[in-house]
Amino acid sequence: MIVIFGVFLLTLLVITAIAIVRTDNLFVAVMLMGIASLLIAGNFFILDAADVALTEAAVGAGISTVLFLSALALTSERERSKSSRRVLSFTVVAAAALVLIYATFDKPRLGDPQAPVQTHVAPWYLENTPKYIDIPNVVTAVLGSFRGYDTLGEVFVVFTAGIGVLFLLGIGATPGALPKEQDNEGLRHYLIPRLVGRLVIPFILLFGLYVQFHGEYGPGGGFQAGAIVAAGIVLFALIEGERRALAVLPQRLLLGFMAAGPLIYGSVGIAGIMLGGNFLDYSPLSSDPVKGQHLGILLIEIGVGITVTGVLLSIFHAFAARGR
Amino acid sequence: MELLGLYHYWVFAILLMTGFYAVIAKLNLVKKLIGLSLFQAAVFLLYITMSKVDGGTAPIFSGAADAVFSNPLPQVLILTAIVVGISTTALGLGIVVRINEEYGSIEEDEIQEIDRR
Amino acid sequence: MTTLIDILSWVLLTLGGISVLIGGIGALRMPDLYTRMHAASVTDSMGATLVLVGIMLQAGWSLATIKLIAILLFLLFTSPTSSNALASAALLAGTRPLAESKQDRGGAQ
Amino acid sequence: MYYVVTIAMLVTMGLALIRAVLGPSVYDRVLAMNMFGTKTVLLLSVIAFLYGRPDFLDLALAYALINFIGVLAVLEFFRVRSLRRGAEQGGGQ
Repeated sequence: MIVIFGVFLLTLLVITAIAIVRTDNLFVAVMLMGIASLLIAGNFFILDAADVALTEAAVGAGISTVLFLSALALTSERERSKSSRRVLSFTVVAAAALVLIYATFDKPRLGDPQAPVQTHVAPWYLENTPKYIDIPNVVTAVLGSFRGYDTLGEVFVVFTAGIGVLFLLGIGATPGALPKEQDNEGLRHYLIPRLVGRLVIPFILLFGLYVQFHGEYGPGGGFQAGAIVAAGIVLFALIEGERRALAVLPQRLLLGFMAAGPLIYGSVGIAGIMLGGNFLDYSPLSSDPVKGQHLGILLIEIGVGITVTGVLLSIFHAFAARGR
Repeated sequence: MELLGLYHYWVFAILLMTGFYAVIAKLNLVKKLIGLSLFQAAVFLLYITMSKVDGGTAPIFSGAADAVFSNPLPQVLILTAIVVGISTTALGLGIVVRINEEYGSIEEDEIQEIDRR
Repeated sequence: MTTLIDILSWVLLTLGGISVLIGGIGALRMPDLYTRMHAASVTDSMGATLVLVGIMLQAGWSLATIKLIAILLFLLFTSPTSSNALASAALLAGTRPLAESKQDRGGAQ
Repeated sequence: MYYVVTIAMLVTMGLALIRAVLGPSVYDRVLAMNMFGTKTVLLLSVIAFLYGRPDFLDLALAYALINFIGVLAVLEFFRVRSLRRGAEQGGGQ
């Protein structure tokens, strides 16, 4: 039955995608992308990927819409020219879609326990996580420890993307360089959003910390927590104006956050070497190898969370500062 | 039921190609980035579809002895990819904003027109 | 006692489902933006409360209930706020409610 | 019984999507997105219980907390735009 719910959600997703491509109003396209993100998160949840659904929720619900809207505010919200080479593009795309659909007939059906994906290395991780790492969330165990190298790489990619945006748009303004404070900044005149926002922000930050430190026992971890905390601060910047958000978390501190994450992550890896293990092997960090793994995963998750918060907020401030 | 098991892959194909159509046929740069996000979402969906096991539950141990767990590996890949995806999309948007400042337009044909002059 | 709670929770869940559905139909059928918003938001808070309380009765006393109460509280705060923000945005851009604009037209004639 | 509620939720999501695709104004799209958000919170809570894993309510909680940021961003977007238009008109006069 739940599979049929998933199929219905996917059908809605296809309709949304086609509507996104057909509309010539970019603002509408961004709103429809928000709907698509909700549908995708629902699907992930139905397909047993609670961690991934939480990530999509944390990123898609707040940050993504805000970034697209700030880019639209800086450019234009209407598509002027019509599409080019329509017939040719459509033919190519339709042909490729048909080939892809034809190829799926050789794929194992959804949920087949005998599919090659399920029989290769996945059982090893499921069996050995309790033995080596002993935390309930296998996704966090694989992310933090077994495949720690990959995650380090991803953290560096996020870091590099943040640096790239700052190179393109400048590091935003320091509070001193901003024009004189006006009392109509942000949504300060809108009493209800402002009051409710101020009420909710502490809970968002608290929830972010919960997701950060509960990631070993339930869905969560540094990536989700970083995005949720960033969303909380973005909300603060929306209702109180840029300046107050920058007074709470100055740009210099955010730059420090961006760099601190990869540094913490890398130092934990090097500490492993110093103590006689391999790079990113956390077992020597404590006298008990399993305790060492716990400590290592906790530290690198903190590093990931700090980087993601720093990068997303720096990007947000860079776009906002460009608007002035 | 056999065909229903492939439906997720068909949606993947259609979504992927819808995004790709926006990338190649639309001239507006922001629209191209939106298409790219759709393309990304389709790939995420493919990976998560492959991780599902019949009667399984999310790979978080809950104490039940006979629980079947879905495959954690694709989930790890996509979890990190989502955050990387939004950062790179932001980078793309940054480039678009700079192009708009230089050329005063975000339409590909108008930009090429200005370049030719 | 358990049967009673079960029946009560099913009743609440059904009513919640119905009001959510009514909200959806209202959002589709109403003539202009503000009436649509009215239909959507009124049954939103109603439907959410009924459904979540229905689930709470099923869950009994556990961590899940506390989380459900938190979800309900935050929904009750944030959902009307976003309706308010949306109405402000629409007013700011000059969308007038239907009845008022008719009156305006009557005044102009 | 959870199934009935889930189906009601899914049908409502379909109706909201029709509203989002039909429009006509951009605000109808925002309204549809907002409706979609609340329905997703309810859907995720119900499905968490359908799966018998109530510890996954975190997801619904995340949406309940941060979903309205998008709508506030929309309000800020239109506020900035109307300010800018007002400034342009003021400069032209």
